[in-house]
Amino acid sequence: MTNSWTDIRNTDLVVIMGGNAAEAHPCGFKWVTEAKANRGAKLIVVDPRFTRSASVADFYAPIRQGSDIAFLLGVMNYCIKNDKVQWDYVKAFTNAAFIVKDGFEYKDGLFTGYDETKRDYDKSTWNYVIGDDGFAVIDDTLTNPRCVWNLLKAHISVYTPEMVERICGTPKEKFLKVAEMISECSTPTKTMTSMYALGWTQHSKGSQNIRSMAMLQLVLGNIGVRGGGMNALRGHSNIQGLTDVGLMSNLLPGYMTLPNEKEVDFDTYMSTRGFKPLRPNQMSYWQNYRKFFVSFLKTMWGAAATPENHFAYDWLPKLDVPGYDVLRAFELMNQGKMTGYICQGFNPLLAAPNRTKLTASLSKLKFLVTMDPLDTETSRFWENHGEFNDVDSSQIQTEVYQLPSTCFAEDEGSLTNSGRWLQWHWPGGTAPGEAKTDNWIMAQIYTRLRDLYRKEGGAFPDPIVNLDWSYADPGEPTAEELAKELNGKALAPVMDPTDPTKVVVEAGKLVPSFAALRDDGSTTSGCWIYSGCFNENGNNMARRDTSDPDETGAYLKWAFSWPVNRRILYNRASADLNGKAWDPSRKLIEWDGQKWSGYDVPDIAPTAKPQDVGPFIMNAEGVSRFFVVGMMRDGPFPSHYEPFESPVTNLIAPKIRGNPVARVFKGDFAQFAEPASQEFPYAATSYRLTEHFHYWTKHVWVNAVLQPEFFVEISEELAKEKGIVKGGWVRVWSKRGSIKAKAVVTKRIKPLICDGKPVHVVGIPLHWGFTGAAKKGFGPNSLTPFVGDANIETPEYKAFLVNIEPIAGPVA
Amino acid sequence: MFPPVPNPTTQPVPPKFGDQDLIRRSASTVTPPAQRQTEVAKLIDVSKCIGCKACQSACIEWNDTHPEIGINTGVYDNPHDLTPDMFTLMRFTEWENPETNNLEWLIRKDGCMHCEDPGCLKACPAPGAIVQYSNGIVDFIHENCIGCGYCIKGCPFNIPRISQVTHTAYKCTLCSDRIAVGQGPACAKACPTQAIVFGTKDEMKEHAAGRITDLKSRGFANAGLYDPPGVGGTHVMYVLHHADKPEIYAGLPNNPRISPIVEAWKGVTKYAGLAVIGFAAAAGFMHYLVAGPNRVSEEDEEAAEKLTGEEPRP
Amino acid sequence: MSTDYDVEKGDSVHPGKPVTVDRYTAGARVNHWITAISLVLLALSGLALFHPRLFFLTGLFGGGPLTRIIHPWIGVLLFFSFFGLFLRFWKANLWKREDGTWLARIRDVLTGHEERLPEVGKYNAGQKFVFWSMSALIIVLITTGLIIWDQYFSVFTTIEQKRWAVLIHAIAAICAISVWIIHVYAAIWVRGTIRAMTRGSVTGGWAWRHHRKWLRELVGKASKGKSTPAE
Amino acid sequence: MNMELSRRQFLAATGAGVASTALGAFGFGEIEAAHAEAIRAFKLVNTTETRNTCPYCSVACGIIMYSKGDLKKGEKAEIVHIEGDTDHPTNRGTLCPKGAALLDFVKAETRLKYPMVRKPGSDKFERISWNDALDRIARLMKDDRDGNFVQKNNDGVTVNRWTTTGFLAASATTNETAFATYKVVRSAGMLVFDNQARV
Repeated sequence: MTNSWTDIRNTDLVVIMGGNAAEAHPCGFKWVTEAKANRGAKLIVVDPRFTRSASVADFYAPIRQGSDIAFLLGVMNYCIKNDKVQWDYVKAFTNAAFIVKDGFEYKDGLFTGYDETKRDYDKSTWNYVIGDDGFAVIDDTLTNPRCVWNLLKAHISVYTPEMVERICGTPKEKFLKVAEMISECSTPTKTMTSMYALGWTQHSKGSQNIRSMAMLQLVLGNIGVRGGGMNALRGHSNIQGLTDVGLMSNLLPGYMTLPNEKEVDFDTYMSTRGFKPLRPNQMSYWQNYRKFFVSFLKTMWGAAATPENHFAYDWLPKLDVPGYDVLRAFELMNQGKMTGYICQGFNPLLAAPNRTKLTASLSKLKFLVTMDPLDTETSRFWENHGEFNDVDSSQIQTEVYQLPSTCFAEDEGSLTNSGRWLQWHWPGGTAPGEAKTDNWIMAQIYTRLRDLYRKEGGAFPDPIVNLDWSYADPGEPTAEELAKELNGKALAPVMDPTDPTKVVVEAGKLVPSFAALRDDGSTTSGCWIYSGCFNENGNNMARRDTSDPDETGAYLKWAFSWPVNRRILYNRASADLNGKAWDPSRKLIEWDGQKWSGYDVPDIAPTAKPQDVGPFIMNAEGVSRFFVVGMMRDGPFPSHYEPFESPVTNLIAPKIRGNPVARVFKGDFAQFAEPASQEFPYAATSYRLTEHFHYWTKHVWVNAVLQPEFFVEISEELAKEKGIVKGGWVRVWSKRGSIKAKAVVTKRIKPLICDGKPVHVVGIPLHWGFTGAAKKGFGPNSLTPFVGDANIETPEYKAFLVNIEPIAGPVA
Repeated sequence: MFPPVPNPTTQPVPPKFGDQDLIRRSASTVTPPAQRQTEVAKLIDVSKCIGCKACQSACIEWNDTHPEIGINTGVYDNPHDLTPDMFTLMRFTEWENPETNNLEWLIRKDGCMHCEDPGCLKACPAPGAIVQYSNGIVDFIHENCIGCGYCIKGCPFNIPRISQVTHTAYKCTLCSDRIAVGQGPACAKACPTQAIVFGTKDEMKEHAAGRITDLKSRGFANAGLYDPPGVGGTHVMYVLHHADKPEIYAGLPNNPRISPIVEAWKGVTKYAGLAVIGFAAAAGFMHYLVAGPNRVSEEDEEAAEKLTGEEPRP
Repeated sequence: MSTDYDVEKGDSVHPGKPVTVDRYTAGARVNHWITAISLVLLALSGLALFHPRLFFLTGLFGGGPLTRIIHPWIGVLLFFSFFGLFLRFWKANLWKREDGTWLARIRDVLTGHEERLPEVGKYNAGQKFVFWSMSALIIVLITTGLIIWDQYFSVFTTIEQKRWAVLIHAIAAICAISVWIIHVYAAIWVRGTIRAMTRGSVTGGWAWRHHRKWLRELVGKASKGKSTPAE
Repeated sequence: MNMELSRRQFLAATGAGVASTALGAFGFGEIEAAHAEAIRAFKLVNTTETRNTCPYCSVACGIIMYSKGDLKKGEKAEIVHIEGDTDHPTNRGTLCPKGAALLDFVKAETRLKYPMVRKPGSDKFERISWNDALDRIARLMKDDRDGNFVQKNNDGVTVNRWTTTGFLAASATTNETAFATYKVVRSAGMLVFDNQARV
């Protein structure tokens, strides 16, 4: 979230699309109802199903899953055509005026440089024209046909209301109503917020779904302001934190990236991370990368990380592929290329796609270790549970360790919520049986491994035996010790750069924030963006002061928000080019002639003159991007692609199937149903129900009572067609698997008319398995395709094809 | 935002109300308290409800009930009905508004309405099994309940349920134990969107008025408050977007009142009945005084003997 | 001879001083008293749940819950035991011509001027009224009773039906109790009656006075029994 | 906020209700007795409060756990009730149907209590001591790492990677646990490393 949950109260229009906040985040959704009640805010819900969010919406429009980009670019097209643009914002705070290199173009659904065999682009033409001064060339008049704005206009002109109706199945008048309501927020005094979740991410073009809305928000001038922003409603309590701390194959903490094997040494690595500003005066904050990187290495290997060995740069593993995400992991297992797998929490057997493949993969492991408070399906993948897990234990040679861990109630530490608040929690209960904290388990595994290497030596022991593990009790580091490591400390006195005689931080003291980090090895910080969470002022994550001047919803003294306790990212953009709030009634920070100040921690150097320095300080441009350089694999602009399994062919580019650069493993392609398949005619989607949380609450008696049994949802029309009765049993099958479920026949799902052809939607909730209190059931992952988003590999759970038929209930 | 329900105290505090505040007690007469307590009420704003069932969850946890795990019958309502272990229930209705042709998903939290004139209490034959406090709370006292099920027949809203285990009647207590220490009901505290709020009945009406204005501004011309006069008003009220047709909300009764049959049974029959019985007895007694016993005479005996062919006595 | 349908099994005359007439067999008496006792218990437990002022009566049954549990079971017992009586007595309780006249002269009945009444069989119209009204009321009571026996039968009827049932049950019970009072009073008022249900026999005089037609039939039967002397 | 005010008035009024009658006909003890019969005793009296946050979604609602026994005093603590923390700016004491049932998560039948091992080909879990389990796991890891660790790639570039054992991080562990985990996993050179961000 760029903003916070409590900030949603400041909005005028909430658009819930690609999510279902009322069901998945009810207590955050409270702030939507507050905005409605107190500001007369409106709520729009766009979803294939009439969800619980829709039940309290002012306007609901149906959409076919997997066609969000067409819808959003359609809205953007509507805004631009009707001059519903916050011009001052667009001109000053975006790269609309930047001139794009000649050669770049978009044709037949592809951008310049596509290589079909590699399923990848040569992105060399996706760039700005760089002038002699080394800065990007811009045209403030936006007249140059090669400026981003004009390219964008041309790119989205195809998404007319008629085209949107044909692709999305959203009736034209409903689409226009939504577009009109949204376009009203282009005035500086009206703000829209976007609340989305896995409904946008779990597609083969998930990242571009989100970019589309982000771009629309820029057109409307809604990024960085109160009641605006792009608000990703993260699914799990600390998935934000685990990502911040970099627990992904290609990440270092704080969104730094792991070297790949082309970055043969420290300097090569840093050379691609210089982030020289693309416009004069811009902060381009990533210029400090080296400080954060070195401080991280010092945290890892302490004294062993020296300038001589480039702070142990070589001890970091180097990637040979973009990433070893969970999908690749199971692919490797399946190829027999993996020996062991350790699951700390998580329940991949139900969470990852194509369950048949998952079981086969796990069965090829030598060993599997699970750590969990609950009895997960993954830890019992080898156990036969009839049709719910039909395996032959004797044929599975995997050695499995099921380790009992404590749960939240027995554990101490901080979680980072969707609004980037790090909140500390305290243990209140005694753990059951011999359950142990994750810290204890990890420490026990590490110390044993380290001691084995000390004793026996072995393959390159250095990074293991030299890891800084100086905790009071090496067998179980405390949460406080680790929190201080994340924050970072000074190993030597840290001097003021402007006055080398002035000590900023005494040696041995915790650093106040990442501003004090240095690249000479004199500081540590496990995760630079968390720096400030636990400094000499104490544990800022444990703060509980609820004061909120003028009820802005900032709560600056409650817990700690990264970075540096900032509550709304890009908040400098809440003020105009002269530093005055776009909307005086929603002032956030303002420029008083000397400095920035207000209700939030300014997201800009406090003394940076508003006319000189752009608000998007993390970008080399200093402004936000309609046209993105480099980062996106599937294009600098979003464009509509169908899901890999789609009930219709791509109307914009009939030859293109799925996302042209999404990674598909050999063999998996054969497992996709044809577009507009006769064999699998129905468009399925998976989702959560409000009564349950993922695969946890089926273990919870009360929630099992509230939603006891696995079901699928279909329209009355489809039920009639297929002779399916409400509450009767059905079989649903895809090209990859088959499941049995009860049928919920509802008016809340209606067939969509896409390009004249009716598309039936089959909804499949995901909460059931074969352990726990609830009735045994299946999950959508028995059906879903093994393909992910082109940029971050989020599996395509929200749009795939199935068939359905009524069946007699299972015996017993 | 409406002031949230405060956190519970862990200190012992004297209850804010108790038996001294009873205004009604089943099958018995009470001397009403000198001063009636401020009437409390729970307001359920159906237009704000997202049907998340947090109220059901909180209710189960607070009241330590243990409903059984059922099955899916093709709808979202679970459990399928109120039970002795489920005092409140989300009832889902998919309603196509004929005026707008829009689908409206009406979700109503069902449960005890805490009527000002409680039919359950009126029907109850067991002294003190059902009580009404001066703050409006209608509560079941299980020690006094005999499990006859008369409350079920008395209730205009079909709320009480008899446990097949304890054979006593159960329903929402409005969390009397929480309110007694200055808390709000568990459901009201939990409700994510504050579709359930709790306070004095006047506060609730005031709050409802604001909500109704907002709803009217959003095109719900018939938005209104459900506080049925037929039962003297209730201490659980609804804000409905279509107050003109409460029945579309999973059969919420339009102008509910205690069934005239129950009124007759617990009214005239009760008194007339005893009168009749008394009269019968009295009549017999009077007759005896007037007519005296009907004795068999000697002549009768002789006649009988003669008939049976015996010689008459000399 | 077709006029003896008034005579029930076991009725017979024993000449002597005084004449005794067997009126009720042991079986009939046991059956009657079972019915009588259950009726009384039902009345007490029923009234306890009917009117708050009488709730204290639940004490007799070990408290409210037990009263609630016992009452319907006694009801079932009563039903079957009364059914037994019905089978024994229904024939003799069929309506006759003289019953009309008897009823028309109810004033003489009440004032004890039986000489002005027609001769009646084993049961007079009053007793027949008690018999038939009880039969009807017990049918009503058992049916409505089952409907409101929630522990076992709640699922079979709607609440509205239960409401009617409970009201009708109450009214029927009141009638039954009233009829029962009449029954008992009559037995007390008409001396020499109670021994019919205790010892099983009445005196000839009692039969002559109150059920002369029945007596004649019995005698007739008896004489038919012995060889008639030639005249 | 005037609502707030009238709310306090209401609480005061109800308080007064008791007072006025309490001082009247009844003695206070009697009230207590009567009350005990009528209204359920407040079940949180004399329990210990602990602040925590809901472990489910990322709204991170504040919760209060009520326990018999106090961990801070080194006692054994049994959690008896959990409800929303009204002081929390985001949830203001409210909870969703999952959060409101957290107690049943803490006390779930299927909470794991002991380390278990499932031997190759076996159809059941067996108890195992922590020591044996951890020693064995460390051994399995080391043997695999020693066997498959890649120090240099074909071009002779130092890559120091280990891709034959993978680690799947959770979604609800603390940031502190996350960092401890990060250190262990990365120092071993593991690359097959992911979390639940995507599902």
